[in-house]
Amino acid sequence: MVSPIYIVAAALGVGFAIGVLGKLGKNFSGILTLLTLGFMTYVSSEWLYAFYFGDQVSTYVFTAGYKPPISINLLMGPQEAFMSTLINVIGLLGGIYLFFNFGRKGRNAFVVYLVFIMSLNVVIMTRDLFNLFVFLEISSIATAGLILIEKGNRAVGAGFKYIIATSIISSILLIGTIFAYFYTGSLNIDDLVKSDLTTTTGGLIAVFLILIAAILEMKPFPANGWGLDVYEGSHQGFSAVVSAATATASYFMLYKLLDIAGNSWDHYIAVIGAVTFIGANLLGVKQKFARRLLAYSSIGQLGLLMLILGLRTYLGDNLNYVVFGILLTNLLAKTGFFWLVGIVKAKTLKEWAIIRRKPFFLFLMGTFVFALIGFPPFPSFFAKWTFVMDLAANGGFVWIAVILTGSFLEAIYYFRWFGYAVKADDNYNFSFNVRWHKITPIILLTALLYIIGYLTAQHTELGRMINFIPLFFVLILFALDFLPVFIKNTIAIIGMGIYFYFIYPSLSDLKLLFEVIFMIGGILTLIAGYAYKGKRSGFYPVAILMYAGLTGLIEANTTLQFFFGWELMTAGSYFLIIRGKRSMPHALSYMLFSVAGAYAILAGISIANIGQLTTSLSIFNNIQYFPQWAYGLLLFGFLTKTASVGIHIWLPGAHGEAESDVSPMVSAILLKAGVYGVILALIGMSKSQYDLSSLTYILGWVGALTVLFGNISAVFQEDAKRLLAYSSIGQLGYIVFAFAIMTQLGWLTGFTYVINHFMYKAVLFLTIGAVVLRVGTHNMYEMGGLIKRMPLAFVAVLIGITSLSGVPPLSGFTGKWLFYNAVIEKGWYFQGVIVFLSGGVAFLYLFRLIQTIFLGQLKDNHRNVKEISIWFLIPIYTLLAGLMVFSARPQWVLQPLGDMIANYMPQNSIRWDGAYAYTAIGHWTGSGVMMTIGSVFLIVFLILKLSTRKAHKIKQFDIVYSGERPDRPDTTHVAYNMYAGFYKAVWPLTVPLAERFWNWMTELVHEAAGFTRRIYSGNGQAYMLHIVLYIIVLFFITIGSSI
Amino acid sequence: MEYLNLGKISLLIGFILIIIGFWGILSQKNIIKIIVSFTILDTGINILIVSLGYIKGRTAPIIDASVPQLADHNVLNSIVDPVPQALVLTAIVIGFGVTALLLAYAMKLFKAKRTLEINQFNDLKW
Amino acid sequence: MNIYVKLAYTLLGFFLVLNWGLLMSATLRKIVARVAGRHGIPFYQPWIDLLKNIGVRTTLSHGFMFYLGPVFRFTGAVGMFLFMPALFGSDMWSNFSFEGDIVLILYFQLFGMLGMAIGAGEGGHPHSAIGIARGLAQHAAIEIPMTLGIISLAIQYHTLSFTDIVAAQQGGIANWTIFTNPIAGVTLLLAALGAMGHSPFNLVKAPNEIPIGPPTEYHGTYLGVLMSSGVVLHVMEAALFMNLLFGGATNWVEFIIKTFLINFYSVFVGVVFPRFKIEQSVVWFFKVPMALGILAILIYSF
Amino acid sequence: MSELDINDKVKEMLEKSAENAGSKNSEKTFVHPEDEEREVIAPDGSIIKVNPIYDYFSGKKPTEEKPSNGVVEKFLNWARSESIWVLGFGTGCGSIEIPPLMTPRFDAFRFGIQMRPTPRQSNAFIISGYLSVKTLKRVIRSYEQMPSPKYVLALGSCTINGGMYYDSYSTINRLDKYLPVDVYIAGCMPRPEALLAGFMKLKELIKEGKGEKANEYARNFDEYKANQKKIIKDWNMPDYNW
Repeated sequence: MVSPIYIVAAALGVGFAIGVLGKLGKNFSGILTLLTLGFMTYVSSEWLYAFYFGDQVSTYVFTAGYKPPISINLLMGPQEAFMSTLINVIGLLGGIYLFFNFGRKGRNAFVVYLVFIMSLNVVIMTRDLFNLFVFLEISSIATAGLILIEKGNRAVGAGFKYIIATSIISSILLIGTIFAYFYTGSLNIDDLVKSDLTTTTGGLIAVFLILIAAILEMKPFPANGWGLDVYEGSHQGFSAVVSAATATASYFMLYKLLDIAGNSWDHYIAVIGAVTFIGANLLGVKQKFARRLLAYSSIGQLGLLMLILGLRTYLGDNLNYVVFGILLTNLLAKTGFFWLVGIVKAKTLKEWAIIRRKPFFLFLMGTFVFALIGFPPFPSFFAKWTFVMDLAANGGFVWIAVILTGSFLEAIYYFRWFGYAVKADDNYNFSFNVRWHKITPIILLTALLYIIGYLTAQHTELGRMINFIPLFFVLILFALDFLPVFIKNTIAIIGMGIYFYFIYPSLSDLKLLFEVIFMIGGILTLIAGYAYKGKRSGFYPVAILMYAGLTGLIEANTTLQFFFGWELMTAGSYFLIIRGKRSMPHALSYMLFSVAGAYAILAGISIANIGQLTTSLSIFNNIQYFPQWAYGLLLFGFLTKTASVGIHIWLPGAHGEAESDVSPMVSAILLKAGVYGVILALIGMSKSQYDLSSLTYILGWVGALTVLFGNISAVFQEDAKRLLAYSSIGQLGYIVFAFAIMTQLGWLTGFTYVINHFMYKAVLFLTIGAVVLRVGTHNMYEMGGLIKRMPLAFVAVLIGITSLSGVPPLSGFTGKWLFYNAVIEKGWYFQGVIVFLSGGVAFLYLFRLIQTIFLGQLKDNHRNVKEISIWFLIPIYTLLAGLMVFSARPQWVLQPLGDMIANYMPQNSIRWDGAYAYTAIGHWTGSGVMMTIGSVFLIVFLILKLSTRKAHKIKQFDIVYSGERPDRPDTTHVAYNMYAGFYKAVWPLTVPLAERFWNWMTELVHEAAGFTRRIYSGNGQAYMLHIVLYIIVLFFITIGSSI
Repeated sequence: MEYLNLGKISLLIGFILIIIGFWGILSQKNIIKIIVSFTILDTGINILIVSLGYIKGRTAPIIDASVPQLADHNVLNSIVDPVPQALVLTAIVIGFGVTALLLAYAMKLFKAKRTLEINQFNDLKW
Repeated sequence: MNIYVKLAYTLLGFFLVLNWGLLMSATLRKIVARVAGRHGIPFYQPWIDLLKNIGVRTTLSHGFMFYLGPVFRFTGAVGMFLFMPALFGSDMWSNFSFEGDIVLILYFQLFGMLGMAIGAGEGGHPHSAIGIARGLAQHAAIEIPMTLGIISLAIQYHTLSFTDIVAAQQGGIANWTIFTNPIAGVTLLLAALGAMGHSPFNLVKAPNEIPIGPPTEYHGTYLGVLMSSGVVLHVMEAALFMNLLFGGATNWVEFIIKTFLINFYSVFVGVVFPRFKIEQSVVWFFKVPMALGILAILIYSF
Repeated sequence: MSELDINDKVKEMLEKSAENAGSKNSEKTFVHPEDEEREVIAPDGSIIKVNPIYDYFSGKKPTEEKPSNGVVEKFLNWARSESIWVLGFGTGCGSIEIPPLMTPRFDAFRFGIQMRPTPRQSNAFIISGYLSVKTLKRVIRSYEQMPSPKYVLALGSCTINGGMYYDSYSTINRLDKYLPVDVYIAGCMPRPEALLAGFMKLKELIKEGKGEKANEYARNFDEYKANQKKIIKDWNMPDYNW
């Protein structure tokens, strides 16, 4: 074991040596510095290794041959080893990244950098208060020096503000230190902890001054203008180190010093952290510049760390795990991000569109964004999970709200930024170059993120249960992204097929049903992918990522697995959606609603988790505390995915603008994930000992209104895919409503709709998508008469809409018939009437779909379009075959389903007698009706065909037109604003209240951020004033009353 | 007036200087004046440190002829607390370093915009 | 009963209904003529028209769906007949009503409508599309009182089966739904006005405005098929309300009288009121019929 | 029709005016900008040439549609004669005489005469009085769109010899140069009673099996078409409107 004192010794020694040996040149100095940093890393990591894999115990290192309080001592414990390893690793990588930047400034820059890293190490390890002050000042001075490696006025201004602010903070620490010494006679932290400093007034003030200094070092909102400026103004390579290493050191300093005050300060720290976390992230929302945005985010993360520290009593033993996850993710991802900013020299967020010129950089950025927001498989995901679970278990609900709100605000700006990077117009004439010494550290960090994420999961028992195989498959597909689409598609399909084959035997009932929808549906929609040419870069990994998440949902046995799958699915679908041409804003709103929904689910699970002995999904069935809240939050979370009214505004754009084969994926398949969640929650509610009927009642109304507004909005769409998207909203409303009925019939209806919607919406979206590919427009009024060009597509749409509309004999009617029975049995008449009325409204948009696209007048420019691609026709007709079987023999599916539902809903209200179904009030036979109608239809058709066999085939303008001839197909085709009359009657129902509300909310957040951030006037003096006022205010809040 | 011994007077002076320093930092627009205010603050803190270590009637913790040598070489009862004295030396050094850095920054700032008004350096804001 | 005998009776019943429908349409048009002070068409005019249409020599085809339009329409009409028991208490005339209940009929009405809409759509005539757009919008509005009324009936009788509903109304006029559940009855009768498609709700065809709307392009045999399905539909729509509200029919005479009176009622209203615009028509259903329908359910849900 | 009845002088003038209309202006035939050939870009980027006059229409020539045999045809003819569906198209001043036909006073419904709003469902066409060249184009299109068998009733003197508009630059003088006419109802204007009489005459003709003018039109199609095109300058339709 190398004593940690050698970290200090080596750094100082080499620093002096460089000064002496300076003539040997800059590169020599640089390499020597890197070697020293490597040595420092080695020392600290050796200790870390010993702590975690050996049985090393914490060790004090004494200096000058005396014991404290006479001399200074350092402590090397597991935490110190961890922190200093982090600092040294970042220091080393930062040294590599900044090698030439330092070089340009001369060898002294290396010395300063070395001293900087060393001083942070000492801040971590020292147990002496004054020594802490000294090395804090050294690190400040070094920082101020290193800021100047960036050229320009901005860096100088930032440096000045920084040095004066930190000097004042250090002064306060010094005053506190001396008072502490005055009252206890020792400068050793351990002695101070043992002493009863807080019992005297003077001691209280001393503690206050020490802690306030430590808090101010954490850059609390709003007294942190100087910190922001440093992050923004200094060189990005160095900002990264400040953000990662200094922040780590500051956090640990606060952690150490907090012991002096005992637990009395926890609450204040938590509140300060919360204010900082939310405040910084709120202001970040309004930010347009990449560097400053990262600055806000860094400060937000510091706030989160303070929050965690303040809530340590809630966390108990898990504190280190949570801190580890959050800190590590932030450190790796934020550092990488800062360095990325340094490479991609784009100032505003919109200019970041240039990053996609090098797709690998986009991948890096995506990794960082998702890691920072806390998506799996990154460490922050597991940390956040544990954090929230522990908070809920100890009743910290307000804190959960705070954390999730702050994280949500963070998600807003990060995903907006990422959206710009992926989709904003790239018409900038500047580019960026990559040099190996800059990119290597970033790649290392990214790899570390993934590896540590995996290890973090393996660290806990729950995490070990997660199935990472699909995720590895995703990574493999990422690696194979250079292959042409045909091979990748085949690999993806085979992969999914094999996976399904192996997983099939282990599933039954509900899980099997949804797995079939997810996997078989996935394979079918992937087949359509063969229609694409070229590489289709980046499509397959993200598509499989979504399916990995979906199957993860099904396989989940524990709540963590479930949430893991949910988040993977969200991430994958986000990438799929953002691939669409004009998808940027829609993908953002999708993501934000998804994140909000996921947080609601997280909160719901955390409440459900209270007082449970197990972590399996069955806790949903037995929620013991606040069941209304738990189920309410869970349902809300799931309903964001099913796009219920009010939170549906993301769907039309997201589905409408997505690629042709992505729309069915995200509509027919992905939405079912939300349904699956709703079902799980409802199963739980049915088994709950509490009376939750008010919740299902509300859910029923939500479903009914969703149907109404979804369908009515669909009627007035001009964009075919948006029409289908609104139709999906309506259909999901049916499903939610049916499940909310909570009877056997209701659930049977719900499942019928699930199966139906999967099939016909996949058919419709695939067909319309394929048509769009052929005709090159989404606008229905630009199409028309395509039945002549693509009859097979027409037949598919015809069967699809007939089925969707619920006209007998196709399977849509199965759902309608069950619906009537279920509604009347339950007694939800008014909701039922709304739902049935909407069924009538559905006809309008369905007719519009088929009329304006396939019937009417063929447009001139579509005269030569071909039938839709065979690769689309295969899945379409496979699904149609399924639809027809389900229509002709509904009992094959419904009977087993009814038996399955009987497990959850005991009352047996449907009786099957062969093909005949009987309920208490009605009867019906799918096969009989199909046969009767079929034969009548056939007979009439043959007769008519026979009698008109000599018919003349005529063309599109051979119509009676009041004696005139039509001028153009465009002016003869009834399509645009087709339901103008109906609009005049129902316009009050089409007012987009939800959109207005969310726009208003967005405006509110932005205005609030825009107003608040004016405190950062840029004037250094104002920042000083903030610090002083902050101290004064905090003084009165914390100890003012006790003096 | 017997409370107003040397220790307390210097303590008071230290606080007054600290407050003057803060006042200067917050009110002066000129960067040089701010730096001067900072040194005043620094000085105040140093005086504070020393005065807290002061014990009436004892001498400086420098063991030379002026210190009465007691038995067993025990000088502890005749000198003031040595720790603050040691601290203040370090503090002065650090204060010196910071001041030097601040002045260097002042120079750079002046070169950048030919002015020393602190409110001119607000390129980074919001 | 043997399925072939059943089939034979069903065919016979359909033939009866078809002829009764033709006669009824002539009679009703004669009544309208008398209201206007005219003599009116001869009572056999519909048969002649039908014959003439079949005798038209030129047949045109806009495409495959153009054929299927009338086929859908006719199948829809036949289905309406098949799935509703023609006469109560008679095994022979109960048709195929064992295959489904009111819900089947409610949605099967749309079968013909949808097929007709698509067939007319392929004709490519703008007026067809306009007519259909109106028709669908109006249908969506009619759905409100219709559904409210039927749910009220379903609550009242605890069944959705025609046979059971009619059975419950046997034993005298006082047992008819229109008297036992007058509010739902009135609601359904108001919905019937829309469903029958006479003035003021005839904006789908609106002869002088959008030359008879959807069937603009249909001629000859197509038109013959459409006409026959139209008259059957008229009878069966009336039969639907007869079964729901007026105690059904136990013999053909009763059937004929009741369906005639129900049709007469809607024609009577039509003669008095001019045509609505689409937005007026839709909004009209949102007002009194909806209020009555809600009342009809409220009465039974408490 | 009886050409001999026509006054020589009138005949001369007619020829003169037809000559004027035919020779002088035929050189500069007017093509509406909407009807000029244009190019559109297909979704795949190729260019499609569109000829607005011919591309949208079937344009096939009409063929004779033979009556059925014997008794069936007689039966059908009886049905046709009892069910005359008139195209509601007011082509001239005489249209004002048609509405009274449907009123209580005359009530043509009694005779199975009904108005239909679309040519596809009509089998009788009343040319009500003078026929301007502009209207003629529409009349031809509507006539051709009616399914056969179809009948034309020409109302008033204007359809016979131009009547009081015999020298008008904008009206035609002899309808049967352009369309085969089944029944002329003379007068200026004929009263509804005359119209009813005309209908009765038409019924007789149909019953006798003489209502085959549609086939005559198909037989002499080229001749009719040449006449039509001669007088209609902005011919922007296919030769036959199905």
